[in-house]
Amino acid sequence: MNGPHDMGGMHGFGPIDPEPESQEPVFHADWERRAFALTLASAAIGGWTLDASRFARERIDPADYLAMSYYEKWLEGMRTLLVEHGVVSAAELAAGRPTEKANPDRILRGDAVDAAMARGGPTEMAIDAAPVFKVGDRVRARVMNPEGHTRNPRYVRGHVGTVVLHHGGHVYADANAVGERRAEHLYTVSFAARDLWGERAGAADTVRVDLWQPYLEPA
Amino acid sequence: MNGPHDMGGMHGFGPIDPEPESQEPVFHADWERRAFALTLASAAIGGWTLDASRFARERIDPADYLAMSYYEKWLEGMRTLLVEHGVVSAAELAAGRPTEKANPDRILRGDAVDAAMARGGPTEMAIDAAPVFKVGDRVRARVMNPEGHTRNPRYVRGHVGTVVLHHGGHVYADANAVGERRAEHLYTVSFAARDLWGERAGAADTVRVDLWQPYLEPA
Amino acid sequence: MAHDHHDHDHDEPPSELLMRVKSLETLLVDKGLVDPAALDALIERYEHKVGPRNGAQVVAKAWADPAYKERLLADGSAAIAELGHTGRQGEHMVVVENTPAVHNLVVCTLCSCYPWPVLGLPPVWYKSSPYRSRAVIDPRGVLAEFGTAVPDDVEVRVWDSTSEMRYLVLPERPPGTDGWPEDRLADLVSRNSMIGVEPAKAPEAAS
Amino acid sequence: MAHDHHDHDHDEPPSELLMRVKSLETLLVDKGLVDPAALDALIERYEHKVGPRNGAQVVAKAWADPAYKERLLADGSAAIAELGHTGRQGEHMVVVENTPAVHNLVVCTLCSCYPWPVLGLPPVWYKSSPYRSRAVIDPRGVLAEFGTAVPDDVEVRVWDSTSEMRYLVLPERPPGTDGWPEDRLADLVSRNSMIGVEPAKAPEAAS
Repeated sequence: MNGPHDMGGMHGFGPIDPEPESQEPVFHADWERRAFALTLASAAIGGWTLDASRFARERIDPADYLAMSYYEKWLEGMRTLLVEHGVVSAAELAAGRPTEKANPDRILRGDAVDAAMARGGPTEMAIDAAPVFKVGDRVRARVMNPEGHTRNPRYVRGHVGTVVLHHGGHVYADANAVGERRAEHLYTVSFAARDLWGERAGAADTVRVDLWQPYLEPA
Repeated sequence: MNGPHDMGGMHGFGPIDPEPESQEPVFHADWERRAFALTLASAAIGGWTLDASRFARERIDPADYLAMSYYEKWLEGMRTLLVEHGVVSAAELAAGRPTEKANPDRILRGDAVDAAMARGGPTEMAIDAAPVFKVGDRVRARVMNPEGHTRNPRYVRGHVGTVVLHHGGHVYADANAVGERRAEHLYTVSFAARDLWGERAGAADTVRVDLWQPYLEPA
Repeated sequence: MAHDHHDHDHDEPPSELLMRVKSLETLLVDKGLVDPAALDALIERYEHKVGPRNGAQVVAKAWADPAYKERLLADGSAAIAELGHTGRQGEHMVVVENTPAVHNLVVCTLCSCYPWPVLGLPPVWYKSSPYRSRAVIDPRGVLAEFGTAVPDDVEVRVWDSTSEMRYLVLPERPPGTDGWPEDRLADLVSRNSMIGVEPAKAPEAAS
Repeated sequence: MAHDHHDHDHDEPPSELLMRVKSLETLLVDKGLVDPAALDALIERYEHKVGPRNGAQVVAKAWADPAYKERLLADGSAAIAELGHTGRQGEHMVVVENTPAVHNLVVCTLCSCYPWPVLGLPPVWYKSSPYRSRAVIDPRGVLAEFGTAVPDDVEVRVWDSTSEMRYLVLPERPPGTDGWPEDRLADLVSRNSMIGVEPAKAPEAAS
């Protein structure tokens, strides 16, 4: 979707104003710790994919999205997913109390956390179809504006770049967001900054973007 | 600037949910009446152009821009302009009281309102240079991402359309926003909806956008 | 955490906004920059004098008078000025005609440009993020929200008001209105039909 | 009306957020969906065990051991796994090398993807709208904010993490560090240098 999250190239957000690296804590408040851990633990129930989580956050009202801090977006996305997937009811969410116990197939136990996190969830996936593109090919990012989740950002659509890496088959984000786990060839495409942004960009500069094959057409 | 105001093609704002035409008042609260009238009256002092007003609103923090109602944006833009142009001081604005009387060259008097509004401010302007394009030409909207005011919306940049109207010379918005009143040829360009948005758009549909000559290149 | 960000339903108390506006008004009046009578005259003009009845008069005349319609489509500003509707936010008017082959729809994606002399000030929905964002990418979805269905083979032609040109839709004349006088025809011309989100009213629907 | 919308300085009182999170935590634990011990273990892991020291170890080893560097650039995931840094948000690692001709910078414009196993959780600025919006259109302006100037003829190469590939910058080895052991080299490798916003520290700047 063309949501507020697709912010590459936007102006007007002001300076970055980083905290000094040596002084920045991992979490800035206890609620951030809890929101972070709850998001990972509830995702482990297996009700939704990482792309579904992203899509839930992207659907936050745009004004709210831009006003919220990072873990607020996580919290809001989690609340959306819990109800949409029937894990908890809207009434339970409002009350903060269960009306009945759940009986999930699996939950993340404390003693399994380190192993589960160290294992992760690889997205590389066997794919039968041969790749359409190879390193060195000129490709155009397709002009597409799906209302669902996509990882083809607006700022590259319609622009031509060069394939610089081919990563093999990877779980395709657009389908994975709605629970369809299938592979598409994944490439890194290098765009000249001036092609993307015009003549004020650095002459030598490039932007590299990971794009699945359905996002691309021959240039 | 690529600000939150450039919202053509965005998803996620929800339904339009119009009030029935027969029931909608011109103003929904008294503060709206006052904000509207104050904006027009203070613009009449002559300190800034309409494009400068637009640019002041575009610079509102993006989260605030999306959360504010229309006349709130007007009010906020007016406050910015009054201070930036030295018409009032920041201290006066905060206090709501003048520290000294102004002596403006002109102000809008009550008995001059109807004539001034009926006269308006035409932007058509003589231009010596011959137009580069003519009706029927294929043109591409330039890939440009100025940080200043522009009326070349992101959703047409890089796309090819056909010139359907030539309006002659008109005050060029990008320059007018910073107080430079000069003419450029103005065209209306028709884009096929599918070229802009992809194959899900209506096959017969088009979007027509007014674009000044500096926004265009031959296609 | 579902804030409501509807443009006409902001969560800041209106009384605070009123105080902020009044504070600014007091400052500008006391400083000698603004004539309070001008504020009253501006509000009076745009709340009560200038509105979509002007545009309806233009449309009705174009329906009734082929020569006027020809002038209107050739030079909108001049033909509308014949009826006395001129000025701010309508200095450069283009009238676009709906036909069996083309349905016109007007938007301003970048702010909320609107032809004041013929339509008055824009409705809240015209200024809203949903309309500004969707009119260009999903015009048929927008039209459906207004109950308007346009056949697939009819061109939906969206006009994005990115310059000071202002667009007024000349809707199709409803059938069953042969011989009607202009003032009766004008009652069929809704504001929404001149933005392009609805057709003109059918004779039986007119008040 | 200048709200402050900094990501770490939201105007909603933190106590309200804490109550909202605690309410959700209570619900999920009481319903039998979440093991409270898992929450503690997750927080412990990412607050104290996994962080940019991991990445610094990788970089230092690459500086000190040419064969390792070769493996690292050829297959980032496998070479990093040799040091035990694997898993969530780092399943597919690509290490990109800064050279006199190329300066790499990593961003995720669409959310805030970041290589957790080697860098831990991302800093606030990396997740902020200013960084996400500007890194691709104005990378040199971003770098300048961090005090980093890159000559015009050096390619600034921005990596936008739009898939599950995760990018780690291998900064240039600072001069004056010949013969240093890996643990001493690692002290020169800041988190920011592995995102690409700063060079590695000079020897005299290391603690």
